[in-house]
Amino acid sequence: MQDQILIEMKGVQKWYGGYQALRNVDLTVRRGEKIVLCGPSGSGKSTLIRCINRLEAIQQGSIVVNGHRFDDSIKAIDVVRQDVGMVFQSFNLFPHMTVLQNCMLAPIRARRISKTEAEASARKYLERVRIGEQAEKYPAQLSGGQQQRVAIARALCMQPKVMLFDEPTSALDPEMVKEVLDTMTGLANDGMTMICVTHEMGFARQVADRVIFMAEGQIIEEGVPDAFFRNPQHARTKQFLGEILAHH
Amino acid sequence: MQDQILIEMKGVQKWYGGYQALRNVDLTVRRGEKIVLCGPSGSGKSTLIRCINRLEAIQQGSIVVNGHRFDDSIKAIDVVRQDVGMVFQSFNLFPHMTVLQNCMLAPIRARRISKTEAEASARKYLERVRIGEQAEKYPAQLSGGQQQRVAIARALCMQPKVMLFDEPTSALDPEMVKEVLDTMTGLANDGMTMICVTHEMGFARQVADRVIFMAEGQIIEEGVPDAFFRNPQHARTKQFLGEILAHH
Amino acid sequence: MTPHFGVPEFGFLLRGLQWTVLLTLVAFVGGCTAGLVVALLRTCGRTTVEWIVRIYIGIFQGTPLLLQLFVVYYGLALLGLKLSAFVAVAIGFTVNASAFLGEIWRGAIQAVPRGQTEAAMALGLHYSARMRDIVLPQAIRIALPATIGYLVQLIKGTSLAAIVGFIELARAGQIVSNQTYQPLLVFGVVGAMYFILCWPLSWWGSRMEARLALAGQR
Amino acid sequence: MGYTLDFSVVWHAMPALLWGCVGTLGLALAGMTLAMIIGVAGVAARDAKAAWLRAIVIGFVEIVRNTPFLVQIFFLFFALPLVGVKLNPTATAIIALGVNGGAYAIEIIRGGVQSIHKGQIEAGYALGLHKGQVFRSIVLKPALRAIYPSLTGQFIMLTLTSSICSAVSAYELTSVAQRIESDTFRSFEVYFFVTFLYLAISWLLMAGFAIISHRFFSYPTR
Amino acid sequence: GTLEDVKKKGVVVIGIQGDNPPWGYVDSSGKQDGIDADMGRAFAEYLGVKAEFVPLAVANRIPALTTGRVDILFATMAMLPERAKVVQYSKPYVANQITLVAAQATPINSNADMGKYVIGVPRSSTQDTQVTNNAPAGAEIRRFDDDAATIQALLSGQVQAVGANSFYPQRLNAAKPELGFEPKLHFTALYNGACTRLGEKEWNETANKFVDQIKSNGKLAAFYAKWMKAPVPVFPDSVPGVPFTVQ
Ligand SMILES: Nc1ncnc2c1ncn2[C@@H]1O[C@H](COP(=O)(O)OP(=O)(O)OP(=O)(O)O)[C@@H](O)[C@H]1O
Ligand SMILES: Nc1ncnc2c1ncn2[C@@H]1O[C@H](COP(=O)(O)OP(=O)(O)OP(=O)(O)O)[C@@H](O)[C@H]1O
Ligand SMILES: [Mg+2]
Ligand SMILES: [Mg+2]
Repeated sequence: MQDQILIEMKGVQKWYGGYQALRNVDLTVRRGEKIVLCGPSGSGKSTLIRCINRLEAIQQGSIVVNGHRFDDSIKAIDVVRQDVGMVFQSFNLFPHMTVLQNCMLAPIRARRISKTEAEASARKYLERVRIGEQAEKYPAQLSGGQQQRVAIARALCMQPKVMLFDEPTSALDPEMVKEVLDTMTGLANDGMTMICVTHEMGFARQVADRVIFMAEGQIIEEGVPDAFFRNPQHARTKQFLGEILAHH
Repeated sequence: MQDQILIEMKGVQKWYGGYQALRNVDLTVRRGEKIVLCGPSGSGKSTLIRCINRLEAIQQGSIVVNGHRFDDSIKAIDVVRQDVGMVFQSFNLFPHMTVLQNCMLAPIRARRISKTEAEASARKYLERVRIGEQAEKYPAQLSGGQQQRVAIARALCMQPKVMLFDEPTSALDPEMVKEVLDTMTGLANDGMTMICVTHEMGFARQVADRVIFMAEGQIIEEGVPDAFFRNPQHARTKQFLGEILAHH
Repeated sequence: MTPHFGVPEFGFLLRGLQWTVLLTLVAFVGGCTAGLVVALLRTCGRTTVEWIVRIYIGIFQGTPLLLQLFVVYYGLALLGLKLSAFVAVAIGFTVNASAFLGEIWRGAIQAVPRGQTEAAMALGLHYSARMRDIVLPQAIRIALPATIGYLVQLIKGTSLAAIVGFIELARAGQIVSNQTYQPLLVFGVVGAMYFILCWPLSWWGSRMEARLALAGQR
Repeated sequence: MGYTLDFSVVWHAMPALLWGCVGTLGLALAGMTLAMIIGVAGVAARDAKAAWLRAIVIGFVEIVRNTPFLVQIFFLFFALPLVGVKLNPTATAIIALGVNGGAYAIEIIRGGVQSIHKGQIEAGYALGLHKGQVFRSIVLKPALRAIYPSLTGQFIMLTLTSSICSAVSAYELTSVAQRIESDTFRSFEVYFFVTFLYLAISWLLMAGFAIISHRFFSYPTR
Repeated sequence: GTLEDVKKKGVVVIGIQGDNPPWGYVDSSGKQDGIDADMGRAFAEYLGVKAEFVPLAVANRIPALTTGRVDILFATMAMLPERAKVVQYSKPYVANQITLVAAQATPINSNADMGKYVIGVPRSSTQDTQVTNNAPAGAEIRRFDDDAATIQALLSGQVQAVGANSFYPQRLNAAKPELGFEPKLHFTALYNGACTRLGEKEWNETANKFVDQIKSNGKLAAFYAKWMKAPVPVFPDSVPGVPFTVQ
């Protein structure tokens, strides 16, 4: 069970027009693994995780998520998307719905569960990200950190097998970063499978099973955090870590 | 000369409508001093430095910049603004002008120097921020870090006596933070007087003569970086530094 | 033989006003329905469909409404499709309004941040749920001021229905002016009637716009 | 049916129709120019210190935008002579188009100026530029670029609106068409073809506007 | 449709002018009135069906007929050879004097004098044709949408003379009696007929029989007395270039 493969990418190639954003990416994620993805801007981190739930289509290679292979059938995409939760840098809460409605929408529409059931589950997850008392508010009435926690709860309501995070804290004021990282750490400790694009190296050290470094659309290097930070192998990785850690 | 007072704020009070953003602020800046201003969101940091070049009017107290006291005469404001360079969080380059034109505009229009002279000086400062070869590009064609360096060069072209920075790196990708901080460090080493709102504590440690902590529109605490970080006096400061440094 | 502008004449103008309102409602309801289809097709992501819709919009935005009504009314009749004047005008206005409203709503749909659609997709919502629950509710808010603005244009535009024989407000004004020989007075009254009809809408529209702008700043 | 389409009349009338197009374009371009002038002046007056001036601009905009063009042009043509201002049909048409377009232009340009990010203006002030310089060097071009689509869209509408100017006997495409129609009684053919001519005119104008935009506003954005 | 269709449906659709009193206009109560309306109602009665009026602008009368939107026109359709190429006229039922009208003080004595003034006419009307044909080359002719605008142009001084039908002087003088508007030049007498589609023999014959009948039974005289305040004139047996029957 612990060794079950949840995501398997093989030889994935992705072009935007003439520009190749992913070059022959292989990646295997097992159930319960926590992976941190880092690398310079434009290296393809977002593209990689967006391919996993098919926000982007790939041109070559294969991606299997929880046993479902992507072909282009709508059915398959929808099934996979329900298994994969995603949290964006800019929260992307729906501004015209309350926090509670944000969390109930997808379970009702996509999972077709009843309203009462959806509400119960939404309230449960909102409690879990410690924001239960804000359920009736609109996103604009919350701080950035609170909004991001709602976004996490919203994704959890679909009971995903894996969570993808795309720089979840980089749009936040420094003071609010911690509350979101704490929520994510809690999630990790509960055993959620996670792939997380972030530059918060403290979080990576504390939580990640593996750190993966990307540059120019390729996976350059990966390893357990300790080894990765202490003793990076590739010049490109060293330079990057130097820049990122220099001013902290 | 080294001890000459460049900026002197006395008993400054500032209201936005009914909301008091600055409460009785006193601040003296000597020629060549480098000051870092920090504090929680909404504490009045931006307001304070925006008052210095009169982007905001104050309701009480006095501000003297380079010997010029602000009254409300247009003349005085224009003179002071030419002595004070400002760099914004969001760069605010003019999108319809090339990098070079951005740098030449104010010297030609406000200082009324000749085009050739303005160009020569613009190119000099662009070299200094190491972006000389991008002179003919438009802002949108540059990365965030490059844009911010252009903004610094643009301010330098007016040969200001003091430079104000309002969170110059917080809109940047982590990788680009360093190049901008390096430029600012270079500027500091050349003896430029600077007031800098930033949360980059590494930079503060390295460059600042004084760190000033604000909360709720007041200056709560100030000191040389070492003492400030190691041994903050006030509870509010301790809490803030705790939050800010926790996840690094 | 030549009556002065009095109560019966004013009553006649009011009856014209009724037609103006009725024609506007028909055109607006028809235009909204067809405009929604146009907007959805225009943003469906299929290049050929989008181009066809673009040309459709280009044609109806690029020619005078007057001539469009003419061509629909008489052109369809030549093809053997003899519709009543009301149906013909309703079709003409609907088609024209669908082009304008379609374009307004396309802009609004595209103005909804891309992240909203992506978040909806990531949650496993289908196209219909995405549109109905996420994109359209936000787009409608964005589009409301422009839509109201177009409604005002439509009210004024219905004066062109006169060419196929509708005695709406502008035409009624011409008739009364032709009977009373007081065109200034008559057109003054007609202008005032249009103003009373249009101005509250315009006012509402700009208030909505100001509110949206404020909300956008936050 | 008893009616066969005969487009030869259109062919014979081609020179007249093309002249009509010239007339329409002339009215439209003159109207647009006037509208731009009224628009810029109006925006300035709209934010003037004098309250009465602001009130006049607001009143002007509201009245023009909420009454039909036909009523406006009738007023200019038939009512102004009563106070001694007698304009010929062409002048009437240009002024009516300019006034109508001007009211919309005021609102559009104002929106454009307001759309400029406050930081841009502050950056200008921070560099020591004063208000006029900030407006000319920093606000104007991006503002025009921001409103360009709605402004040119409005001008296309203005061009189509000029077809109503035939009501005061101004010389333009629709009046020419009506004239040909009254000579030949081939109404459908004439109007159908004239519809195409209008389409050509508006597409031509759009192309022209696109070229201007490319020439003057083609700096890159993200 | 055909005459048979009309009888089956019980309604004849009549094209008429909506704003040109006393020929055809909609009165303040919304009722279609004028001599053409009376003609139309009499025609419907003659067929034993109901009359449905479609008010038309001057320029749209012919297309409304040719595209089949109306069955017949009683719409001040003066007989002109060019028009006869696209519609079928019946025998004439009304006569109309086409003149040039100006204020007393305006000295116009010959066609050549028209060159000195700005002249207004309703576009596509008989007056338009007459003034255009008779005015010297280069005369300034302004064409308006309808009689109301033309008359208003003269009253407001935008034009100094107008191409007029029999009723203009009466209307002009009602508005500004002090100027003494009067006919200056007489162009022609024109005759109006009912119009049907070309080649539709049945319609044309029915229209002609109807016109003959009201001429003989005194109905037309009654209409004339009511609207024209004049006796029925003598109608010509033929108008050059305008056949009264299907050729
Ligand atoms: N929709 C798109 N169309 C064209 N190019 C794109 C698109 N999205 C991304 N790219 C390009 O693909 C490359 C990889 O982009 P990606 O967003 O995956 O980088 P990233 O590693 O997430 O960078 P960042 O840290 O800035 O978010 C970049 O060069 C980017 O310009
Ligand atoms: N133009 C304005 N009108 C009204 N209130 C304002 C305005 N600008 C700032 N404020 C208020 O003044 C207070 C201080 O704002 P200021 O921008 O100076 O804070 P700050 O310390 O720079 O915060 P941050 O770190 O978020 O930039 C805040 O409460 C803010 O809401
Ligand atoms: Mg990214
Ligand atoms: Mg600030």
